[in-house]
Amino acid sequence: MKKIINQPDQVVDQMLKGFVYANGERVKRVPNTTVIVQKHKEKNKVALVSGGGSGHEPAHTGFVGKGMLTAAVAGEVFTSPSPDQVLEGIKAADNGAGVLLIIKNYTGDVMNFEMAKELAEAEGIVVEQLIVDDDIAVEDSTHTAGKRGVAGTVIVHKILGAAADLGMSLTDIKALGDRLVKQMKSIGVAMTAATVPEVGKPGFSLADDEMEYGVGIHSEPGYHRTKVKSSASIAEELVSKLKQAFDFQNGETYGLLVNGLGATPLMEQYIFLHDVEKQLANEDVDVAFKKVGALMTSLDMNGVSLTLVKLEQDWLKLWQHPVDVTDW
Amino acid sequence: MKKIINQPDQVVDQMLKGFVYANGERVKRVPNTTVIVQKHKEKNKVALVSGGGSGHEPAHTGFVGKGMLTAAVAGEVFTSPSPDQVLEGIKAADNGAGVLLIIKNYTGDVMNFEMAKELAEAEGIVVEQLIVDDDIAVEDSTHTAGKRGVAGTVIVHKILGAAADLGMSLTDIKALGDRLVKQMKSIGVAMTAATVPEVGKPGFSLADDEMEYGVGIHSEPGYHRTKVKSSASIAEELVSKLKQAFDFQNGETYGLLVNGLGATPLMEQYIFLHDVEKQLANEDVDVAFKKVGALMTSLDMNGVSLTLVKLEQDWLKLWQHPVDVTDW
Amino acid sequence: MLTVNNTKAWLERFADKIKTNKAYLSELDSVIGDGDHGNNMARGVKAMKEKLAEGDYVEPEEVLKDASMALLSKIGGASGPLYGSAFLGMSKQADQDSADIHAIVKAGLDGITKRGKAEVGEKTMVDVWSPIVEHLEKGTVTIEAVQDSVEATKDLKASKGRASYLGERSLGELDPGAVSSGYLFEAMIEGEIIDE
Amino acid sequence: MLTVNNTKAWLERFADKIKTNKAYLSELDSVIGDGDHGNNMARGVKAMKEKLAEGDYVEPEEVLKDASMALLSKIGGASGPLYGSAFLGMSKQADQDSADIHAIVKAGLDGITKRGKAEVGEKTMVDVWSPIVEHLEKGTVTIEAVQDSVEATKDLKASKGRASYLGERSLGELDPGAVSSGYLFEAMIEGEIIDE
Ligand SMILES: Nc1ncnc2c1ncn2[C@@H]1O[C@H](COP(=O)(O)OP(=O)(O)O)[C@@H](O)[C@H]1O
Ligand SMILES: Nc1ncnc2c1ncn2[C@@H]1O[C@H](COP(=O)(O)OP(=O)(O)O)[C@@H](O)[C@H]1O
Ligand SMILES: [Mg+2]
Ligand SMILES: [Mg+2]
Ligand SMILES: [Mg+2]
Ligand SMILES: [Mg+2]
Repeated sequence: MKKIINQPDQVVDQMLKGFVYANGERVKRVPNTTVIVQKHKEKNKVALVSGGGSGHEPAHTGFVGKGMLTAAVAGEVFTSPSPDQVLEGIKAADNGAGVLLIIKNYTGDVMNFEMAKELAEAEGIVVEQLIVDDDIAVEDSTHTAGKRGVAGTVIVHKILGAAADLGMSLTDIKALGDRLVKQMKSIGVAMTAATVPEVGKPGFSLADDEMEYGVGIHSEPGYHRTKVKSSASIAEELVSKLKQAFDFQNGETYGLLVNGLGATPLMEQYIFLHDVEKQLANEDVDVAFKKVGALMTSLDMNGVSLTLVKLEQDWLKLWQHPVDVTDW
Repeated sequence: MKKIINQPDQVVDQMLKGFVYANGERVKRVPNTTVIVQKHKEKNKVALVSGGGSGHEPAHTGFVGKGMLTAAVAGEVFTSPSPDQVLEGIKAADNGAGVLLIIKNYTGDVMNFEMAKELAEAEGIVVEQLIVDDDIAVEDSTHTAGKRGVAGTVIVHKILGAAADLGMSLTDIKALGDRLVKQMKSIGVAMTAATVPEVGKPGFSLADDEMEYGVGIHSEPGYHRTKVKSSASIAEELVSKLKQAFDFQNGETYGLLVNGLGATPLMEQYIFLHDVEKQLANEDVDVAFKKVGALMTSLDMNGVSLTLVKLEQDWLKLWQHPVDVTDW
Repeated sequence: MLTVNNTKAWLERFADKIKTNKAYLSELDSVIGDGDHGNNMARGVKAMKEKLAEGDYVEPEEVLKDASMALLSKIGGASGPLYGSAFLGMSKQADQDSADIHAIVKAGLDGITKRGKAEVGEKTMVDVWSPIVEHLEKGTVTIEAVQDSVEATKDLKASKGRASYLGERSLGELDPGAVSSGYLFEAMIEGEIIDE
Repeated sequence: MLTVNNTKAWLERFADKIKTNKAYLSELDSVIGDGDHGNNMARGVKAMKEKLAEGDYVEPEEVLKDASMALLSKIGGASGPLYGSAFLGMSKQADQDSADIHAIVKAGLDGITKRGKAEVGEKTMVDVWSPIVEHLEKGTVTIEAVQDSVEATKDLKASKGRASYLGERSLGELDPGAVSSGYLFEAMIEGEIIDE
């Protein structure tokens, strides 16, 4: 394991210290917690709180700031934060207009955030929750914990963050979020697995000439292992899966995110996007925005994911709404 | 070699196509060239043109836009673009107030950009050039091609870009740039080397437990190979080298950049920054800005570099001047 | 019956087993999950041990309550809320009747299923808690019985938790949460809490 | 003396040698540079060949001029401007006197040193061009002479170009640009351009 770290069990704390040192004008850390919160909050705006296990940087701390998240709660690497940490996040974020929790759909995250919600409600704070489950690599059946939450979560942060900044009510934001999540789908591919510092070896192993379709952002298994393919054929596979899941209709408008998983050069992300563009050129759908970058990573995993979101009328405006965060 | 690409000799063209697809509202590509230029240029402002070999993304295309570069010229991977490409960049960028070329100090870049400058001057365009040589890993002696240009180049883009946006003259920007480059120093460390697509194997090899101090962004050799060290001791080494080179004086104000080299998780960059913070706490100098991220990469190299710049009075304002670019 | 002392001894013994098997638990979790169960549990029981060492307890339910809070706030992930809920349930029931171990453990199981919604057979810690509750009722609980129920999770296909993404491929592997729960019950038996 | 035909034949032969040795040149460059010299040169000579195939030339300097432009715009890196300047210098001199091969090659060398500021002994292509100019003057140029000067770059310590960062460690290795320049002169000799 080659990592620029110190003690493996200290990575989260030390990372947060570095983050606050760099961005102390925009954010602060709630003392004795793993909560990063906006420094200059605005009264009577709905607060958005997200978070989860660490190792997905810049998610979620990098999106704390005006126009996106009010607070982010960091767990240990790939491990959901506990209810008391999330509760601290809720309390620090609340502006008096209620709090929306944005949760990636993993058993641990859902349970810890839900318990925090119960605790916060007991303290009189109005809390709603939104569960993001955009990863179509896993079937949504009663035989699994359900679809996983992956890179699309960042789109939720952006669009709902704009809604909150524009003064929308908690009920309306929650409703908007429910529609948004239903219309958003992601799928990824991994060339290598991530190595959790405390574990010290990759979460799974792939031969030098192998890759895997559908891997999750904590190295959860995908649906097909194969020899390394060209960017063009990866794009073909991922777009066809998304096309099928969406059932593209003429004239629809989509937003698109190519997400690097942590160790993937930006050059490759753009090459991949170009291949996605070629695939989509065959479809009679519009792509209103395209975002590229390592936004929801999996430590040092090499790979990309592709997210599409079917846009409603006003969503593009929300997407373009200005933000003041560290990593947008 | 595991890369999400197609034909290795097509990576630059396909990357630029993806880049323009994603950012077509802000930039355009000059037809039949590798030049990316601002779409909405402002008359009578000095134009900044940079570029060099590809493989350093987001440098330089990601910094094209209001407040930073007017145009970026992309060469083949790790290979300077040719004079005719740079000339196209100069012509596309010129707003009538002259053009400043920002060149990283490599033999190839310097010669190609200089020839382009001569060609442009022959066409009546006023051109100045600024050579960035911030890497203190290499001695600046008559026995080498001189210090290399690395991550500090991005700071030059930012500060001079603001000066240009504020309407400063070419002469003044050039003079500012000369002072800035003199007061800026970088040094890096690599855990792994980069693999150029057309070469197919890493530029050098390091054992599983080795790292190297002072490696350049094209895998140029560093000054010391050693067993993998903790983030804290890497910070100690790099800060001590910078301290010595600057000869820190009480009360000075610096700006700081922690730059990921391409495959380094953001988590590690922040942990490293935290260790740098601890080292600098022993010094009686001020750090007015801290920027963190993969800004001047070396394809899939795993490593970080640290840049310090000693700030003059007005530079912080220029640093904070708003920009509209893809990757700031 | 539960006393302050035997409860503390039980939980300390549990903590020691987790600590000893930290790497093993993470190893199991790396096969069908994300490789952190040992680290999660070790972080939790360390905090629990420290908290119990400080406490000045009069009743066993206070010990269980503090354990619950420590585990809940330090384990994280899926097992944090589950162990937290289990211990909270046990604490409440011990407050009613500290002599009925069966009822206490059953309350723990109820805490788990209420929070995690898993049923028997979904390859989770429930597949250890549930048979142990039955054994306690019948008075047949033994180390072997615990180990058998842990071992039996190998034959189950996961449909809850992270392992569920593996589907068929989860067959043949032990469930990490079942193994850590097994340690809890081994420690209970070894602590001679259960009256003959 | 240079004619349109023997100049084209010379440069085509050069192009073929580069193509054949593309991987070898990059390999050499990966030892003391950045591993792209073969790819750079191959890209350049491919463009040059295409351009020369199209051209309808009356004078050899036109061939050299087109070659210069193709190399300059397609090689990139350090060697692009250097080969470009060399061929531009040769073209200008051929325009003066297409019979004096020594003067033509010397003008090429001048183009290189004017652009790259390297002197003899700095482990660059200059260390092939310069002895060849001398040999041409003395009428002693042979394949062996070319190969000797290429080989001799092994004993030099680089102080120009990317290899200079290696300092002492550049000793014992061939200079890639010297090797590619060697091909140019081998092709010239094989093309029987030099009058006996
Ligand atoms: N819904 C559930 N009900 C009961 N137990 C569960 C459930 N989901 C997961 N578990 C248990 O949690 C264990 C995994 O815990 P852990 O690895 O610490 O958390 P995570 O899965 O978040 O990484 C599994 O082995 C399983 O026993
Ligand atoms: N200043 C210089 N003068 C003459 N030749 C030089 C100079 N710098 C570099 N070279 C030549 O260029 C060759 C490297 O070319 P190439 O690898 O194509 O470019 P780069 O170094 O930009 O990657 C070296 O082997 C050397 O012969
Ligand atoms: Mg986990
Ligand atoms: Mg090069
Ligand atoms: Mg786990
Ligand atoms: Mg080279």
